[in-house]
Amino acid sequence: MITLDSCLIIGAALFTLGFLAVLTKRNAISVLMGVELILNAANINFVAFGFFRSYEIHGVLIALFVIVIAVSEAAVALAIVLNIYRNMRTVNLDEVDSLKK
Amino acid sequence: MTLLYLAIIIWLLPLLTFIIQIFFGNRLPRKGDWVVVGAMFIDLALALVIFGNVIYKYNPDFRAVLQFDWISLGGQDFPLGFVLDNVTAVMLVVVTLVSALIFLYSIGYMKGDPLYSRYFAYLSFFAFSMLGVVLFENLFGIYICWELVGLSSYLLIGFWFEKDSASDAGKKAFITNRVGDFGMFLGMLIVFSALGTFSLEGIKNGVESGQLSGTLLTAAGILFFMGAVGKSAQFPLHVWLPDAMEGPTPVSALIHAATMVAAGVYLIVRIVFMLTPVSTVVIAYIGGFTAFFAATIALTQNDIKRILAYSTVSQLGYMMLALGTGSYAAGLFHLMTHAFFKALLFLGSGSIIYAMHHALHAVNNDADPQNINNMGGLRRKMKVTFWTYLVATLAISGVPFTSGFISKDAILAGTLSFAGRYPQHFLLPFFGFAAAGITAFYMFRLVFKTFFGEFKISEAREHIHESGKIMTVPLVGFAVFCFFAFYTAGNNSISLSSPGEGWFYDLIKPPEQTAMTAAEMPFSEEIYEQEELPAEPGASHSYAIFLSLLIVGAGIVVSYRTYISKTISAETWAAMYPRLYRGMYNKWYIDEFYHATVIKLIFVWSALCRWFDNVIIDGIVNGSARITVIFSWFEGKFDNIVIDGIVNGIANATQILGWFTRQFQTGRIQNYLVGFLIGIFVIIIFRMM
Amino acid sequence: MGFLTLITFIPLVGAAIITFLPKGKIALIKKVSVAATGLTLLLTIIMLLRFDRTMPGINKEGQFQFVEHHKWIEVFNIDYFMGVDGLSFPMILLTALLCFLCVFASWNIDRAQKGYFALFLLLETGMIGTFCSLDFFLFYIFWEVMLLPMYFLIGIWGGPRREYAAIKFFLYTLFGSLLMLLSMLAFYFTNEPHTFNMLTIMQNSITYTRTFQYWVYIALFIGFAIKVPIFPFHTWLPDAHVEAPTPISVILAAILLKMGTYGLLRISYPMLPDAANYFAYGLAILGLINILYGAFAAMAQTDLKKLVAYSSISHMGYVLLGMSVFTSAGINGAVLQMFNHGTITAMLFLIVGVIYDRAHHREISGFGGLGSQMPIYTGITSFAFFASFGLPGLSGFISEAMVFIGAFPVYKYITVFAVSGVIITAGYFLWTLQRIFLGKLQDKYKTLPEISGMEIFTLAPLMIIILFVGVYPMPVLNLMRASLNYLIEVVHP
Amino acid sequence: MSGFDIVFLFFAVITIGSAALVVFSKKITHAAFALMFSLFGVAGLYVFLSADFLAAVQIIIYIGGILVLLLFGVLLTVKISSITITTQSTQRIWGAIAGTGLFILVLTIIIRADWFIPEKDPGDIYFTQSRQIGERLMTEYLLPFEIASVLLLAALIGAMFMIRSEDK
Repeated sequence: MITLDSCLIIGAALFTLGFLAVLTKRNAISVLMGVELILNAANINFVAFGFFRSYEIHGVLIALFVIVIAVSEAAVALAIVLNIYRNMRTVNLDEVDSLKK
Repeated sequence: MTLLYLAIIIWLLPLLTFIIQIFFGNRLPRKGDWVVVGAMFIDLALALVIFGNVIYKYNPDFRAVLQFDWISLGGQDFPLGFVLDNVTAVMLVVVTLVSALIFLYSIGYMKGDPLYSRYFAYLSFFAFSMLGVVLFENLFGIYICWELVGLSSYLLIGFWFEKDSASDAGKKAFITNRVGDFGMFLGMLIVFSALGTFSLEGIKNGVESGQLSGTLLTAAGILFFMGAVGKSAQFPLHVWLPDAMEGPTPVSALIHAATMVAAGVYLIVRIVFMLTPVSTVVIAYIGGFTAFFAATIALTQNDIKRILAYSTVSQLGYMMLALGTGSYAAGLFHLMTHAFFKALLFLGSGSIIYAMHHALHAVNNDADPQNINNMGGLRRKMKVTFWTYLVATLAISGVPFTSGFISKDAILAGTLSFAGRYPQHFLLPFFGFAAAGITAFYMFRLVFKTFFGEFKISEAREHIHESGKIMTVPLVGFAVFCFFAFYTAGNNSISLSSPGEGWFYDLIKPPEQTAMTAAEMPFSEEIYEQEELPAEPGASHSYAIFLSLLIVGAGIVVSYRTYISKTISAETWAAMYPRLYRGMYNKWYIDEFYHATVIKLIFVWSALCRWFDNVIIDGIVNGSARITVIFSWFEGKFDNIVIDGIVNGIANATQILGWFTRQFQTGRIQNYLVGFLIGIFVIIIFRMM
Repeated sequence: MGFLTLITFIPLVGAAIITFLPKGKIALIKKVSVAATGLTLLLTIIMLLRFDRTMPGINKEGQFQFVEHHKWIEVFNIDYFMGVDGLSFPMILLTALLCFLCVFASWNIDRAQKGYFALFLLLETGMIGTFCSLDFFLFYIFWEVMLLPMYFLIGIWGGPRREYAAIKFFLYTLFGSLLMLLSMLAFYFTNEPHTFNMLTIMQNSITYTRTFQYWVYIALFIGFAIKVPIFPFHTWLPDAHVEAPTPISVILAAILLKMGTYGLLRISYPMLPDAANYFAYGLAILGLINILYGAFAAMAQTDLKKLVAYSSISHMGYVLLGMSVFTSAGINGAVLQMFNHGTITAMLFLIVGVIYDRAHHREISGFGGLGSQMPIYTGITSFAFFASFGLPGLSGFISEAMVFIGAFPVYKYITVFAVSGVIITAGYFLWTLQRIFLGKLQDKYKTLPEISGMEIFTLAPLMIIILFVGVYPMPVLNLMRASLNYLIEVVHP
Repeated sequence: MSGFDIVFLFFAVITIGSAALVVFSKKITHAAFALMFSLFGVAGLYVFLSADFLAAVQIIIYIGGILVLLLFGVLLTVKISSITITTQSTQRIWGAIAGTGLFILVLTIIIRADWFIPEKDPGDIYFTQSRQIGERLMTEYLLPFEIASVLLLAALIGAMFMIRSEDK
């Protein structure tokens, strides 16, 4: 049961769900949650490949760095969201469309 | 060899004083004149040591050469070299002696001038470059110093640069000299391209071996002579020398009478081995003509220095005449004697001008202190000046027992024997003798008008004084050298009239005239005989003495009768031949001729060049720019109507399309992401199919 | 990092530092400029001490010195390839020295100093880089780098007609660059494998057809002729010189003009030897025209700076004449004349700047009698004028004489006419000297201050060089003669 | 199906189910808690993949750090007036299509690909991971490690800079 394929499928499902969240959520924070999901999906893949394909622990290490990046990403992104909120009194992304103009 | 090193020290000492003077002159006590004069006397002493050695050796073939590398290009090399032979030794003494005495004289003459120290700096520089001309064994080296001599002449002529006439004269001198140097440089180019060397020794070998011959050799000789024509103020480049009298009088004496102008003669002496028959004849004719021509001008001039200037030109013509007719030693000999008596004449004039200037200044009379018509009766006031002046006048006129007599006589004898062998050149002795007579006449005219009779500006008479010791001592010094005995002393005898047995002729031997013997004399083949050509005054000598004495005596007598006893009226003669008189007085309009032709042409041509640049070339450049502008205007019209029509149509279409596509631009990243994904799917599906 | 990279890019670093300095700190900006140019000069002098005078260079990589050869853009076979030989090194020396002096001559620039010095240093990088590069592409880049700062330096800090002059300069030289670019590409595609390496292009020179050589030579020649400038492409020069600020005129005349002849010797000659021989006679005639035309036009000028500019045209004619004959004396004389003209004309322009700073005009006829007011300045000016018209004992004479000596056996009549140019040159310089310094002093100039210590400081090194080379030119000739003699072997065997 | 498998399946279900809740729940607080479970599930999966250290890190950083951060974000940005903190969805249809398509695509790739799996000798890798990770971080991965630290620092400063109050 614990095979590479099953791990990859779990990762794929997680990725798709994360992507869906990014695509469909209006709230910026929900989008961020989606991004976290995507990153976790990637991590699962790293660790799974590392586990099944070699004796080494490179996968684990890379996953660690991904976590680090996720942390900084979350911090910066939240700061941005707070800034947006302060300027526009909203965190709904469809109201934040200054790119259009 | 030691002597040669000594000579190089002589050469470099003035350079050292020049550097000291130009940088520290004003800070030294007495503005540093003692440095320069002292150094020059040391030079004189050293030169005398060399000369004594040469006399002691008494060897006509004495020659020491020092060669050293200067420029080396790997293939072509340009070494330089110094030479010390009898000619050099004599020239060294002449130059240093004249220089030393004139430097000394300058202390008095230039006293109180605001640029006193710079004057001595220039004098040192002149001495340095002149000695360089004498010492270099190499045409390139000679050329360098040749031009530097011209530079110092330029600087000293224009010394009182606030006077426009002085700065004009300086410029004229330099540029006229440059014209001559142009010829000389071309001569050097010919020689170098044929022989690959500038060394006189090398050229001599080359000419002897026939590597350079024929027309090219003749051309080279004439071109070198062109350089000499410029420097020695021969016709037609003589115009600068009379103007050069704008410089201080000691400068005129030193540079424009005694030494620098003689450099041309010296150059011809140095390259005499490469003269072909044609070039010697050219030299002889130009020299002879100049001697005669300048003398005629001197006849009518009133400026004391200008008379002397034309007389210098005339005497230099003699020297050239001598060289051209093969009297090699006589030419050089006359150079030496002339240096002394002409320097003396100038210094005497300087003394007169100095006295006149102060006298006129004292009574606030602005008459020209140099005009001989304003003078007269000075012999009582200025005894030393008068007697020394008289000695010099006798010498230049060629009165027996003076140095001028023996040297001029040798030249005239040479021309006579030359004409004896080539009767078609009868004009040469004619020029020589005629010039001798005229010279005697105008020199005595000068003396009579200045020293005899009554002083013309009576109120200033009381203020005329003899010059100070520092000026009269050099006069006496030079006067001593106007006596024949210095020159004719031989190994064990002193000849009264002929220099032929003196040390000079013993030591200074003409070279075997290789070019003359190697080439054909093109225009007189039947008369030309090889062994006769080294023409020295021989049988015609006594004949020449007689004739010249006659002519000179006549000149003096006529002069006496015109200006003292007044039995001949100069004015009547002038009125009888007005054209002749005006021609002489206006120097035969040579200057005017140059102004109207050469100089005018250059200015017109340069204005034309400028016009061409500004109008034609810039016109093309700017015109092409303008055409572009006009073209672009038309293009603009075309654009507005035709192209813009199309463009606007396209723009409208684009606008509609843009409105359509803008609907997809929501500004929401999420929409974009969806679009992006769908795009990916489409691509993948396409790839799969 | 090698010497060449250092001397090329130290000025650039200086320029970068200056751009980060605040605008007001003018003293600091000047200090940085002095440091950058001074360091470059110092390194160049160290190079001079280590320079091997026997290595010819020209078309053999092993014979170049201080070589740096790295791959740069491999796809197009472009290398970062620098090296010097006897042809380029004297020019680098000259550039480093003059840039150093010109920083001091720029002391009185009164507006936008920051931009001025930054551009000036950028210009130096361009110039040194051009002389160092042995890769055609690199050469071209530096060539263009040089062009742009020049445009701004004339166009912003120039005189009243600066825009006109700057645009004229820019268009002329851009046109030249375009032709050069075309020729460069022609070489690139003719060689198999495609290469920009100059030495390879030279070594393959026998494989080019004659027609190819002639056409490329003409294209390159026009490009370089504009820089020299050769009649009739010369009219940008007087305008640019007159309008440019003094130090820029100096750089323009002393170094940029040399780029043209340097380009001919470095690129056209060894790459296209057949064409070089074929067109040599024409080059000699153009040289003669330059000499006489420049001299005559100079005589007619009323603006002192324009006169000096035309004298440059005339003097570059000697270089062309010397280059056109493939004799040792001729070509050595030509390159020596490049060096000497660099120093002499720099002096002349600095001198013009001195008087312009004081009197605020340059009309020759407006002066007179300055000799009694400014004796030191008069002495220095006379020195420079004498050097310029070829007085023996000063450097100009040596190179002119060598050019004539080299040219005479080959082109007799041309040389004879060229020598006569020396008379005209002496004429107009002496005339100018007379009109400015001699005669009576006008009252309005009675307060003109004497030349200052700083100005003498910029002139004195040049005077020493001119005098030294004039008396003993071997130290400079030693640098170049091995290369140039070998160049003759390559081009005219 | 062994006990291991059952536990594994359990964690997988928790992970994916909670993730689905994150996506589909209306209330953002619910979504946040669902995310917590999902991340917890991932940590469990890590254990199965013998990445025990990583599992611990996952729980500490993600659940203890990031999630708390997100919750703070939620609380700071909601309007006080709206008590029900909702999170609505947009473009559901397109999103659904795209999502499904993506999933199918990835799934196809996973299944179609022939993953090479070498013979495995599960000897020493299970119990010495922490030590190995420490050693690797100080040797082989030193540079990325340092870069990561710089990145963290930069993110920290950047975040603080961005949210600082403009008034002061």
